[in-house]
Amino acid sequence: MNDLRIDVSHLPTYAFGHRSLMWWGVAALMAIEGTIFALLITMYLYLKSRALEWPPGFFAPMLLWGTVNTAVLILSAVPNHLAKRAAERQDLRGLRWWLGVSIGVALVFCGVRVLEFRTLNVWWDSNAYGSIVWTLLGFHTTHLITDVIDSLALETLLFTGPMDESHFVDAAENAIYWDFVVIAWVPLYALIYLAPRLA
Amino acid sequence: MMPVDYQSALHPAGPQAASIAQLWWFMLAVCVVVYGLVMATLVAAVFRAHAVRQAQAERSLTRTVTTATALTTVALFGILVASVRTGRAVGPPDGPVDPLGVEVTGYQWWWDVEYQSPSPPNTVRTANELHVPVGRPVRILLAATDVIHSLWIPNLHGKMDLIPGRRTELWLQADTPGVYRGQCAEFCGLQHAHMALTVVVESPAAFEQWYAAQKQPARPSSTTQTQHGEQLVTRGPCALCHSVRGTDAGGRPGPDLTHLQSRRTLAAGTLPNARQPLEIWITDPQHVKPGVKMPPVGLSTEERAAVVAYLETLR
Amino acid sequence: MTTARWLPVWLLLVASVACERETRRYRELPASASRPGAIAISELEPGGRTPRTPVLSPYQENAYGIAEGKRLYSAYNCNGCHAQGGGGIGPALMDEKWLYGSEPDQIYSSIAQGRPNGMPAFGSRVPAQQLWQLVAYVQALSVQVPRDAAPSRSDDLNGHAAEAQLDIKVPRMTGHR
Amino acid sequence: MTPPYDQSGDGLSNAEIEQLTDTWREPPGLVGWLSAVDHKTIGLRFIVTAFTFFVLAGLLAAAMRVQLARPDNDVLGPDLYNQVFTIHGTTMMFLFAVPVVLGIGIYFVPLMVGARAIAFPRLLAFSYWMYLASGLFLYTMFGLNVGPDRGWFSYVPLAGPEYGVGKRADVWAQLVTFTETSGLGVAVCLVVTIFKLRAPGMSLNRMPLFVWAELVTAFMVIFSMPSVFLASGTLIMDRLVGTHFYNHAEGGDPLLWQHLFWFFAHPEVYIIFLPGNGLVSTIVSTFSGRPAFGYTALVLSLVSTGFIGFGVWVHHMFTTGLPQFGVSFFTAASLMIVVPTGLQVFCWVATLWSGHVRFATPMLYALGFFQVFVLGGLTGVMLASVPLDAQLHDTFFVVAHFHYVLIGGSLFPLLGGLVYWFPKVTGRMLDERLGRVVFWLFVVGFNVTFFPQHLLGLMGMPRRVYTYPAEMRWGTLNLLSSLGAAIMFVALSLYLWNIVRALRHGTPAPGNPWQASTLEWATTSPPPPYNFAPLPTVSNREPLWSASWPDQPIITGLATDRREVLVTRLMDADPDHRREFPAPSPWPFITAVAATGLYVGSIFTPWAVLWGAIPTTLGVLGWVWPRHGQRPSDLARALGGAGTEQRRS
Repeated sequence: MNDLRIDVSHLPTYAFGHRSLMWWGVAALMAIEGTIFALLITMYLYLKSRALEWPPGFFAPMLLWGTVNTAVLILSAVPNHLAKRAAERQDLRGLRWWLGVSIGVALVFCGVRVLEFRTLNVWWDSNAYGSIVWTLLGFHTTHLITDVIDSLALETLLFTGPMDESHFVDAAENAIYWDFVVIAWVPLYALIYLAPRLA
Repeated sequence: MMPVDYQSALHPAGPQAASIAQLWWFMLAVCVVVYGLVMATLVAAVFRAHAVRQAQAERSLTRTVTTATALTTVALFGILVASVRTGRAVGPPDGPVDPLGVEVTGYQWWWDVEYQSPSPPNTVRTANELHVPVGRPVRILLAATDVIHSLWIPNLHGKMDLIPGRRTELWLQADTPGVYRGQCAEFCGLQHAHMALTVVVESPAAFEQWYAAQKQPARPSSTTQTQHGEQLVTRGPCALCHSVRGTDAGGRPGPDLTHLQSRRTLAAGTLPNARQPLEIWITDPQHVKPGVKMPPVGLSTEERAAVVAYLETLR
Repeated sequence: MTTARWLPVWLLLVASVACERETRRYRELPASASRPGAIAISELEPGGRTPRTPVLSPYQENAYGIAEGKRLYSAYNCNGCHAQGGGGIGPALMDEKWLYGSEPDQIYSSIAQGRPNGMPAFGSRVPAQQLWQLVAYVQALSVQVPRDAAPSRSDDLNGHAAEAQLDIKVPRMTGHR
Repeated sequence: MTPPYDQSGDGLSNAEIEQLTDTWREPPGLVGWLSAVDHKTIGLRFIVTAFTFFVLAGLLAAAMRVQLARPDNDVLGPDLYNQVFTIHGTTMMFLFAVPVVLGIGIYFVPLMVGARAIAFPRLLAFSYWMYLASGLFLYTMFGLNVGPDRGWFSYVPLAGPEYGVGKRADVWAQLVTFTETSGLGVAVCLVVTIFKLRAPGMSLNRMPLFVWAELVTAFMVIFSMPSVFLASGTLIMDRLVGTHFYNHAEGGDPLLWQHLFWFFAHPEVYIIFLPGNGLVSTIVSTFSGRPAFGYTALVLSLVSTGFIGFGVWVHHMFTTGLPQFGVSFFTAASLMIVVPTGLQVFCWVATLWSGHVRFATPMLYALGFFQVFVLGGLTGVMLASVPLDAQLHDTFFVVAHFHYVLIGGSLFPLLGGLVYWFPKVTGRMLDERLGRVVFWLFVVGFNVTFFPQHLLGLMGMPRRVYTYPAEMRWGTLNLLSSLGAAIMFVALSLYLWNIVRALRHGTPAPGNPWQASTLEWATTSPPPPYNFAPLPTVSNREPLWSASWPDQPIITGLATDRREVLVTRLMDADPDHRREFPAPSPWPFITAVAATGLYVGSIFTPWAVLWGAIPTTLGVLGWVWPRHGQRPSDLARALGGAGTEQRRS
């Protein structure tokens, strides 16, 4: 029979950052996705190393839309960051606003992404080069769309409820995931648009 | 009849296979000793009357475990050195050599063997049988056009894959005359199990004799029956896939039949090469080797007899 | 529960289809794969048209048979004249135009008996089973076989999309050097 | 030793206990069954499903042994044989070995770390349904004669668009995508549970070794499975939409497939046997009545194995003609990984040496593990050598090797572990006498089956041949091997019988039947839905063995009227905050059904990916969308009403 007690009823019911479960869940997800991106990049370089000319038989992708889009994506980090801050301040109005802006920017990005596919100058079934660039671009686009849907759902929730403080945590994690999508794009941009020109 | 162990890694017939076998016995010795020690200690540990635990005992255990780990590392290093040295020994020779150049191409499910020669007319093409002179290094260029195969002649060397779109090579040498057997070692589909080749290691003289014979085109057939057979083979279905040098039959998808009778087996080591198996094979290849690319061609009895009679003249 | 009652029926259906698609039919020469009898080379007959009885192509729903046909198509050098179905010396096989009919038995006799202006007769050299496999592949080239039995792209240089995708026509891009 | 907190929940009133039970109980009925999220329910489902597939794959193995029992046999034709050996390997690797070790982790990790529940329970449920769907999918297709027949490694071009005729190779590829989705989900749950839900006081250096093993395993899953995910995805694309990743003529490369596949498939071997090592540590320590010798060394071995495991994949490609220097590096790495494994073995032997060994059935399986696994490890050393591998690669020697490693390293500990934890899960004991008989039958049958295969390999018998000519003189050893398989078959049947019988009339289990030291024995058997009435705390590695255990502090103040768990800090596991966990929900099941439609459809048309994505997305939204009546929060009130009702009754 023991009478030693540790009473935890005073502890908070949510926490931000690495203290929260959600942060670790997102971190694990990013580890998985990051590994896939890394492997895709490796595949690209592997195929490149086996080719005599690169890109084989095609012009390199046109720079314009890809570059524009990179700029848009990097810009999107700003409203995204502000949204994260608002979430951590638990400032609902601010969060609603900045998350909305982020979604807007993301949608612009997705629109331009369509043009990007047009400027690749190659089809996925033309040769291995076409296959890998389409896959790289397509896989990244999938992440964009997923995160946009996620953000839209969250935004709706912010207006309709039911919600509690823990949803601010979710919003913060959502922002972190968007940062991941942005950061992941930089090497992909270099690979898709610049590597063929260096070769 | 072929000798016992004519497809065995433990009965080397050449320097490469020999040094690998040597490495095997070395590693086996090391591993048996290690296994014995571990098992003995385990049994002792389990059945020994256990002592009361005290810090002193723990410390001595720590020392023992550390030593064991250190010894393991040393042993592994020894194995690494031995392995790398063997690897060098069985690789391409460093010094200048005059190798016999053979190009082996894997198909589903047979081997195309082509002896390269500086003068094209001297090029010899056969199938599922590799002849090597004793004591001369052989450089085998490996290629595949359909799927991945792997050439493995355990008595002479380890295996090397044949990969579409890549060139690989295998250097080997045979010192003991005899007949050995090789087999495809990479799963390649329905008849992976029946994709063998015969390796004949013979004296240089015998080899030259065989080579000269192989260079010859097929003799024109004499009797009416064999002439009928020749008609069927060279103008009929067979010629679409098989070639018989010196006739119109120039098909490439199947094995070259010019000197069929000089070979020991049929259908890539599936059947011994004799009249009855040959008849069975021609009649219903899909029964003998299900899925093989050779179709039943629906010959009448006398047609088949004629074809077999003709094929038997291809020596 | 009605769905549950129909489940076995449905499964049997799928099973029969799947088995037909996937069976490796190398052992038997299918009964229907015999040589069709005298086949009119032209539709013009004395005394008006008699309704033609369609002959089933034994391999047109069998992935293995079609794939074998594809192999023979290049092994027997059909691509020498017809290319990968796009045509060249010989007519294209991928389009809708058929000079001698698109019915399986018509294709069969085109290969077996040959046609004027260069198409040789293979009937005496290619066994019936392989002829039917070639027929099935020619049908595949013009997308007359079930998509899940049609072969996909080959492991070689191919400008054309995989047979299975022939009906998704992707516009080529202006990027080729 | 009886559990220190009995059902009356010293520190919790009966009313609170009832409320806890009511809060954490799975909902009733079919919908409730589909909505289950309790890690014990799901973990058990994983284990039972995995063993069902184990039995199926075992029957396929038996069929192969019948076919190979004598030369020129024709019980199975080449077409069927190729499907059988492919599905045997695929099932054992993807549908048994990995799911079962993860399943054991799902069930026991939360109990061993003293947590209320597992993290992300709905993700866990989803992972199970995906896993189940994948297995049903494979065997349905097999029944329809669309069983994969290209080997569990599915090498291109044999499995590529031109030579992989029909849909069989696609079935394999999508099966892999399925199971990887499931495995990755479980891995995330395990990592987060181990990092954030440990009982106060259980700092990382006090975690049970089994938990460490599951942690390393989960991380290996996270970093290796994306590789095969990508491989199967690109294979499907090559076959379905005509990409050229593996078409050498258009710049692709068949070897790229082998790199991607083995970069996953070698780590998978460690994924499979590291939890086995964790089990051995647990069993050896328990039955020697002392803490495992060299805790730190064992943990470091697990971790370094995890790292080195990613650096050895090329030793599956030694015969592809890669540059000599490169392959020497991989020889070195493959030999290096023997060091941590060896160290573990030495530590276990030292534990036995300095302990007092009790020969219960689990201990017998641990000893069997040594006999088998060490031998497999040594043949592994041989295969690490490039020239020797050139002879042994793709022969029956390799078949023998990896069955010694995998059955020895994973199945023996698993069979022991099931006996060990059976009382915990069911509250009943297995028959000890029958258990011993089964063990001896199994260990004999195993060695008779697989030892001769070493010799067959050296005598030149390649793998994956559906038959062999009589003149090769491989008949006798093959017959012997088949006889051994029959013995194993009998042994495993008796093992199952023992379980079935014990479920009915096994003797009730005492609280801690093996006098174990870990937390899962600190609650009742079977554990209540909430695992521990008041959450425990720990102050050392062997809580139940420490003299101070009875007056170890307990946790109070967690809500009993809703699913509230205690989240602790990563390193020292200090209480951090309370988190409300999601209730049971049918949405993970619905999502899994939608995703199944996507995967299966994408075998036939690329559009299935698009049309399947829509219901899947809706499913996920339904799954994450908060329900009304969660804990009323100041914020919710501030927002005017939204979500202020009390939780539904």
